[in-house]
Amino acid sequence: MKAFILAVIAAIGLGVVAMYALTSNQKFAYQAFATSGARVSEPGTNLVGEKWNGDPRTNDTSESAHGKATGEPSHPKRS
Amino acid sequence: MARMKFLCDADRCIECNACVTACKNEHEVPWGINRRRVVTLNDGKPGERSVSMACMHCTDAPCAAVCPVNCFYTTADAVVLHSKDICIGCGYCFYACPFGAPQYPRVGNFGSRGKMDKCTYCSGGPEPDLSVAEYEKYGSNRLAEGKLPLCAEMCSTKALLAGDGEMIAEIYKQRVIKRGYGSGAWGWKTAYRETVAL
Amino acid sequence: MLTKRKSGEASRTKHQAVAAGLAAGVLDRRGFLKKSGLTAGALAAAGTIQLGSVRQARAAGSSATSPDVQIKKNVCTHCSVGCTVTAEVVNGVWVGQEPSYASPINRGTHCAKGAAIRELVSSDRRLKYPMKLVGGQWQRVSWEQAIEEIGDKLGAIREKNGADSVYWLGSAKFTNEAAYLMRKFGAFWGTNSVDHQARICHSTTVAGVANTWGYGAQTNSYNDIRNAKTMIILGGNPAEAHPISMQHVLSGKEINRANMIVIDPRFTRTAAHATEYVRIRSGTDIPVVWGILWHVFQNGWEDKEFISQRVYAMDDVRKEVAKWTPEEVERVSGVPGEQLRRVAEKFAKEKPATLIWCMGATQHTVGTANVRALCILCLATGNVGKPGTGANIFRGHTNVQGATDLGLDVTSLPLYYGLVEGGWRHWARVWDVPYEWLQSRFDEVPAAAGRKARSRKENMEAPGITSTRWFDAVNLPPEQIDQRSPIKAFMVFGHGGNTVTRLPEAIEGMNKLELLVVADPHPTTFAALDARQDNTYLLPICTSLEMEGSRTASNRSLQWGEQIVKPAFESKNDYEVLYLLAKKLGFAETLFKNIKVENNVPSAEDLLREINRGGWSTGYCGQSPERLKAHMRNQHKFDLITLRAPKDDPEVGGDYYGLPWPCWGKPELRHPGSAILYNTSLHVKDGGSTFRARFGTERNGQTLLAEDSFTKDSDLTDGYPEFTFGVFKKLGWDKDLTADELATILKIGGDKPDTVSWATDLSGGIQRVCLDHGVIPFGNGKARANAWNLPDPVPVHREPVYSPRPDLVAKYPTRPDERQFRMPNIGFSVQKAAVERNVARDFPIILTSGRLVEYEGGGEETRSNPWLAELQQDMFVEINTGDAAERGIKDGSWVWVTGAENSSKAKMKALVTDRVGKGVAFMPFHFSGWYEGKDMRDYYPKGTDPVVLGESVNSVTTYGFDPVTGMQETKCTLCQIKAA
Amino acid sequence: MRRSVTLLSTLVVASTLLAAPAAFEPVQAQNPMTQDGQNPMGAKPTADSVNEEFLFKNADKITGRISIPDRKAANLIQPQGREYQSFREHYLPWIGAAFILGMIAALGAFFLWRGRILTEHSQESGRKILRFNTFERFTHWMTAVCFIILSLSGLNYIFGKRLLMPLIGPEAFGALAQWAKYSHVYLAWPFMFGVVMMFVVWIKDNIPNRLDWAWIKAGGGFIGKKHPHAARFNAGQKGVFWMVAGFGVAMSVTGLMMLFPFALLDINGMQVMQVIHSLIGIAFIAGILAHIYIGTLGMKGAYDAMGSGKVDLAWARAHHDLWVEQEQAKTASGPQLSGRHPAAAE
Repeated sequence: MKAFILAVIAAIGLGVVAMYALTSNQKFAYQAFATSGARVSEPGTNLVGEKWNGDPRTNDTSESAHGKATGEPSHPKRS
Repeated sequence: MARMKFLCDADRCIECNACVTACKNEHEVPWGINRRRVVTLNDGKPGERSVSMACMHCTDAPCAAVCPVNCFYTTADAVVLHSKDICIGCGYCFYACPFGAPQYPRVGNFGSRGKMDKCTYCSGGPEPDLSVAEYEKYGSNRLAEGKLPLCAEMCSTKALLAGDGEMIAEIYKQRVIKRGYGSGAWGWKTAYRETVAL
Repeated sequence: MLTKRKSGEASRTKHQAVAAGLAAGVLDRRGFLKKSGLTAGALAAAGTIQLGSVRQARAAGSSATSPDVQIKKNVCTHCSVGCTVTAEVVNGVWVGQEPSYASPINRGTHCAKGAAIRELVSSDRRLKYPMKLVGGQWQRVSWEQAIEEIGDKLGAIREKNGADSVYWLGSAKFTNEAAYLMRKFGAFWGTNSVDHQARICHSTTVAGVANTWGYGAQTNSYNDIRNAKTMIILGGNPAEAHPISMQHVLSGKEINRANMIVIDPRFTRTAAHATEYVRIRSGTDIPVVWGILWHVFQNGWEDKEFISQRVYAMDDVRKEVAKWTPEEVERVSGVPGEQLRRVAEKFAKEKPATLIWCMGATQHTVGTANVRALCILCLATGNVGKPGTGANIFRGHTNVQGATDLGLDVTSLPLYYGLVEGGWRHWARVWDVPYEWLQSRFDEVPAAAGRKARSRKENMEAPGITSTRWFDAVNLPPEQIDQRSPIKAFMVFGHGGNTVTRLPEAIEGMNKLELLVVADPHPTTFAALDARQDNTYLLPICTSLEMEGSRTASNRSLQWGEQIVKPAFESKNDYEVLYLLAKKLGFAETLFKNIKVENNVPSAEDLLREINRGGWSTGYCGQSPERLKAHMRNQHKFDLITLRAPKDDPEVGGDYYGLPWPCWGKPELRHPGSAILYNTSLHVKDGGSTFRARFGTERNGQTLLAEDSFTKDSDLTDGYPEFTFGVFKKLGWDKDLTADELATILKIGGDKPDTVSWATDLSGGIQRVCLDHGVIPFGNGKARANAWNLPDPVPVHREPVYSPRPDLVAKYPTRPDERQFRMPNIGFSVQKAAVERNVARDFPIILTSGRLVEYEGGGEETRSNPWLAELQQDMFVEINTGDAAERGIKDGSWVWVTGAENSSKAKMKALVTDRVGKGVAFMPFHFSGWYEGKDMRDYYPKGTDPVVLGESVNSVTTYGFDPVTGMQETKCTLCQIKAA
Repeated sequence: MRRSVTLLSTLVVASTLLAAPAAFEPVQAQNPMTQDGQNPMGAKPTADSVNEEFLFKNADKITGRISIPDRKAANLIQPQGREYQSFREHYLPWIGAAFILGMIAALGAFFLWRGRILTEHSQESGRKILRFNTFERFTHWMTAVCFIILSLSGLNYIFGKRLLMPLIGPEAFGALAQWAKYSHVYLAWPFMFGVVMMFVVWIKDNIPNRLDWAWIKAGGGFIGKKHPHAARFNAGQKGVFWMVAGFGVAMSVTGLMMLFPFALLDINGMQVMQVIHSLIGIAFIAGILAHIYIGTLGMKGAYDAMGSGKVDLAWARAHHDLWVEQEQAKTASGPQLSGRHPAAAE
C-alpha cells in the first residue's frame, strides 16, 4: 500500500513541477507576436482581462502587472 | 430573420488593413489578438489578390461542433458567439476553424492559453447587451444598436460586405455583372456550404 | 458595405461616463475612471495629472446609451484625401469613432490609419511636456522656461548671424491657418527659408504644372475619376498612399469598365488591380511618356482642335518626341514598344482619360521635367478641363495642399504671390504693416566668393534654402552659402527628419547647429540620432484633431475641423506656440494685429478671415469660416460625382463641396468654387475657367492667348489677358465698379492705378465685375508646351545622378552644375564621379523607396500607434527572388544594405518577392530609430520612443536635386544588399 | 469540392499531409508572367486574378502573405477543418464507444463464461514469493494512477459534453473540464516518466521468445487443461508491456506535439496529431481495461503481485513455473522472504 501512496504523491509532485515549468514558459500574445523592432508597453487589457488569461473577472483593483507589459521602458543613456 | 455573412470582394480589397484597425479601435482589441487580418495571395505577381478574413460565422460551425465544453451558441441571425466563462482554452476550435479565427491571450503550451477570443460580428456575447461586462469580455455590440460590423462599414473600397447573406450576395453579383470579372466569394463554400453563382 | 442600417446620423450614444469629474483630454476611450478606486478629488487639473494614475483608469463599456455623447467632426490628419472623422466625445474624452457616411469623399470609410486615429490623441508615447537636452540627458522643463530660453537664444543668434541663420521648417500637418501664420511669422522674422513637406513631395509638380497652365494643383478630384474611361497611374501607389481614393478609382473602373493602366518600376498593390501593368526602369518617366506620345503623333491620335485652340508650341514637343522611337524607348526604359502603343491608343482614343501621378514622377532630379511631360501628354490628347480627365495629382499629407497654397515655400509668399515687390506690398497692405518695416527685417548680404552683395530688398526677394539641403547650409564652407551666415538655428515644426536624403550628413549638420527646436506631438528622429548634447528643445504640439482649423484636401476642397478633445497632456496648438514665440521675440502685436487672441490662443477663424482678405490670387477669398462650417453640417447634400449641392438649397445651394479653390470674390458673392479646373464648358460663376494667361500675351510672333475657346456665356469670345484696372478702363467695365471698390483700387494703385490687378485689388471689385461679365479674372491663355523660363523648356530625358546604366549617362547626362537656392548644385560632377568610380558595378541594385499603408510620413506618429505598429513591426527591403537567390538571402532574414555615398549601411529584414523586378529593391521610408544596425531606442526621452523602430531608408540615399525646386532623388539611387 | 472523407481515408489523408513537403513552389496565376521580373508583356492583373478553385488545385489549403508575426494567420482557408470536425463529431464518438463498451462487454462475457480463474489448492499455497519489489510497484502505480486520470480527462473531451454536461449543467461542467484539462496536461508528465521507467525496469523480461509462442498456441491456458510454461512474464503480459510501451510512446509524442501547438507542425499536422492521439488513446484504454480485468477480477491472486508485491507460491508455480524455478535455483536454501532485490537475470 505504501508504494501506492508513494506513487500518488510522486505523480502529484511531478504534476506540480510540470505546471510551474509550463506556465513559466508560457508567453503572452503581445510578447510572442512582437518582433525585435517593437517595444510594447501598453498591449491593452480589454477582452483578455487584467491578467491576460481571458478571464476579465479580477478580484483586485490594483495595478496589475499585465495592464502594463513586463519590462521597464528604457532609460535614456546617450553617449 | 437575416442570416449574417461576410463577403470580401477580393477584386476591390487593397489590403489597406482598415478592417483590422477598425476592429481594434471599436473593441480595444489588445496587441497579439488578431480578430481580423488580411491575407495576400499570389503576392507580388499579376493576379495577386488580398482577402480580409475573420470568423465567417459558418453554417454548422466546426468550432461549435468540436468544442469539448459546448461554449458556443448561434444567435437568431446566425452569428456564432461563445461564452468565455465556460471556455477552457483547449484550442480545439482553432484546429477546426477553416479560417483560423480563434485567438488566445497566451501562446506557448496547451496548458494555460486563456479564454478564446474571436470576431463576434460586433454583436457582443452572452452578457446583457451594451453592458460594461459585455464590453470588457466581448467588445461592443453594434448589432444591438442597429448597426453593422465596423470592419465592413469602414472598409476603404467597400470590398468587405457584411449583412444579410442574400443581400450581400446580390450586391456582389450585381458588381460582377457590371464589371465583368470577379474572383468569387472567398471561403463561402467552406463556411456556408454554398456560394454566389457568378 | 452596409445593407441593414437604421437612421443616418449616429443616434446611439454608446458610452456611459462612469465617474464625474473626469480629467479632460488625457484619457483614452477606456480611460475613464474605474468604478471603484480613484475618486474625482484625487484627480488634479489636466495639466499636472500623474500619468500612471490616469492610465490605469478603465472606462465603462458600451452600457446604456448615454445622453451626453457629443458628435464632433474633424478631418483625418494623415493623407490628403480628406476623410471626415466622426468622433464621439463623452465628458471631454474621445470614446469612439463612427463611419462618416455623410461625407461625399470617404462615404463612411477609412483606411488603416483613419480607422485607428482615435489613439493619436491619447497615445502614451506622445511627447507629454516640454523637454530640454542637458549634457546628453533629457530633462523636463516648463513651457515658460522653454519659450524664455528659446527666445533668448534666437535673439542672440539673430544679433550675431542675422535672420537668415534661423531656418523655420513648417509642416504639411498644419491647418491652413497655422501654415499661413507660420509663413507670416517667417516674414516678420525676416527670412524666406520657410519650407515644409511639399518640398520632398510635389514641389516639382507645383513648379512644372503651374508653368504649364497656371496653377500647380490637382485639376479634377477623386470623385471625378468615376467619370474616366481610361486612367494611367504613373509613379503612384494610391492603394497604399491614398486608399480611399481607390474607392473612386475602382468604382469608376467597374462602372465604366475603364482601362486602368499602372506604370511603375514595382508591381504595387495598385498594379494588382490594373487592367495593364507596365514595368519601367526607375528614372525613365520621360522616355516612357515621349514613347507614348510618339505613337499618338505617329497615328495622328492627338486632339488637333484642342492643341490649336489652347496649347502653345506643341511643335517643339513633336521634334523632341520624334527622337523617342519604340526601340530607343525600350533600350532606355526597358518597356516594349508594343505595350506603349496599346497604352497610347487607349489614352488618346478611349476618352475621357485621366493621368494620376505621385512621388514616382516627382522625386527625381528631373522631377519638374517629368511633370511637364505628363501635362503635355494630357494637353496633346485634349484630356484637360473636362469631367473624367485632367492631371489628378494625389498630394501627400493632410494639408500639404493648403500649406503649399499658404506660402510655406521658400520661393513664394502666401497664395503664390511671388517674392517680388508687388507681392510683398500686397501682403504688407493685408497685414497692415509698412512695407519698409518688413524690408528692414531682412539681412543685408555682403559680397562673397565673387558674388555681389545683396541689399535688404534684394535679399527679401531671393528664395530661401530648401528643406532638402538645410544641412548643406550648415556643413558647407560659409563662402559657398549665399547668405550672411550659415544656418545656426533650426526650428522644426511637425517634420520627421528621416524623410530627407543623406541622413549621415544631416547628423553632421545637427552637430554643428547652435540651437535645435523640435515642435511635434512626438520627439521624431531628431531626438533619436546621437548627434547633440545640448541646446535642443522638444515642444509638445497637439495634433490637428485637438484644435480648430481648416485644411485643404488634394482636390482643393477646404474642410473645417472642430476641436474633438482638448490638447493632450501639456501640448499646445500651433497658434499658441507661434504666439508665445512672437511675444517673446517682440513682434506679437503686429503679427496678430487684427486677430483675436484669448489667453494666448489666437482665433483660427480670424486667421482664416485674414487669408480670405488677402487670398485673391488663388481664389482663397470666398471660403469664409461660416461657409465652411455650413458645408460640414450639410455634407450629405453634395453629389457623389460632381461634388455639387442642389441649386435651391438655402445653406449651401449650388456650392461644390469644400468650395475648391479658386473660389472668387468675397464670401458674400457665394461663388461655388471650381471642382474641375480649366473647364470651359461651364460659366465662371459655376466654376468654369480657362488656362491662365500668366506668361504674357505674345512670344516669337505667336499669340499666348487662347484662340476661339472661352468659358460658357463669356462676354469675351476669344483669348484675353489677365484683368487690371487699366484693362477695365479700356473695356469700359470700370463703370461697373461700386464707389468704394473704386476708392480702394485708387488707394492701392497710388500714382499708377492701372497696374492694380485682380490679384492685388483688396476690394474684390475687379473679380466681381469679371464674374458678372462671364470672364475669368486671370485671363484666357494657352497652356505652354514650351516653358522657356525653365532649365529644359521642352523636357528631355536625363539619367539619374546614380544611374545603373553608365553607358546612357554620356548621352543623357544630368544638368550641368550651377548655383540654386543659395548653394551650388554639383549633381553633374557627382554623376561623373559615380561613373568613373564604376559605382554601378559595386552597387548594382536600383533602390527606390515609397509608402506603406500602415504608416505615413516620417512614421513617428503612426509607429507610436500600437494598432498600426502591430501590422508592420520590422523595417524591410523588398528584393527580387533572383537577386536574393544569388546572395543567399532567405525571406525574413536580416540583410545589410549599403549605399553609394558616405559608406552608409543599414540593417533590416529581407522580403523576397517578384513585386520588384530583377536588379531593383524597394524600401518604405517611414522607419527610423535604428542607425547603422544600432537600436537607438535609448536616445528617446523616457517612454516617448515609438512602439516600432527601424532603419531609415534615407541613411543610404544619395545626392541629387531638381534644378527648379531642389527636390531630392529618393526614387532611384543605387545600393548593394548582402546577407547579415 | 472535397470528396467526402471516410475514417480510413482520414488517416491516409492525414499522413500524406504530414509528409507533404512544407514549401510549395509559389503558385502562379492561370497564365504565369512570361519573363519573370522584367517586362511582362501584356501582364493583365485584373484578368489574371487567382480564385479558389485554381488555388485548391495547387495546394490543399490557401495560404498567402501577411504582415503580422503570427505565421498561423497566413492560412486563409484550410478546409481540413471541416474534415477534422466530421472526424471528431461523427466518427470518434462511435469509435470510442465501440472500442470501450465493446471491451467491457467482451470482458463481461468472458467473466460470465470463464468466471474467476482460481488456483488449485496445493501444499505450497499460503507461502509467499516476492514478485515485484517496492520500486517496481511504485512505478507501476504512478503510471497507472496517472493513466486512469488521463484517460478519464481524455474521454471527457469526447464524451464529457454528451454525457456529463446535461447532468451537471454548463458552468459546473466548464469548471470540471478546466480541471480535467489541467490534470491531463500536468499528469501527462509523470505518466510519460512512468512509462519510461517501467520500460527500463522490465524490458529484459519482456523479450518475446518461443516460449511465448507456445503460450499463445495454448491460448494462455484456456485451450486444453495444461498450463503452458511461462517465465516471469507470459506472452499476454508481454503483450501488455509492449502495448503500454508502444502506445505510451505514441501518446507521448502526439501529446507533446499537442502540448506545444505549432512548435513543429502546421495546422494540418496538429489535426493529424489530434486524430492519432484520440484513436490510439481509445485503443490504449480498451487494452488497459483488459489488463485491469485480468489483474483484479479476472484471476484470483493476481492483484497481490502489484498490491503487496508478494504472491502465493502455488499461484506463482501455476502461472510462472519457470520463473519460480529460476528464483529458487538462485536462492539455494529455498525462498528467502527478505525484501532483497530479486536476482538480476543471468
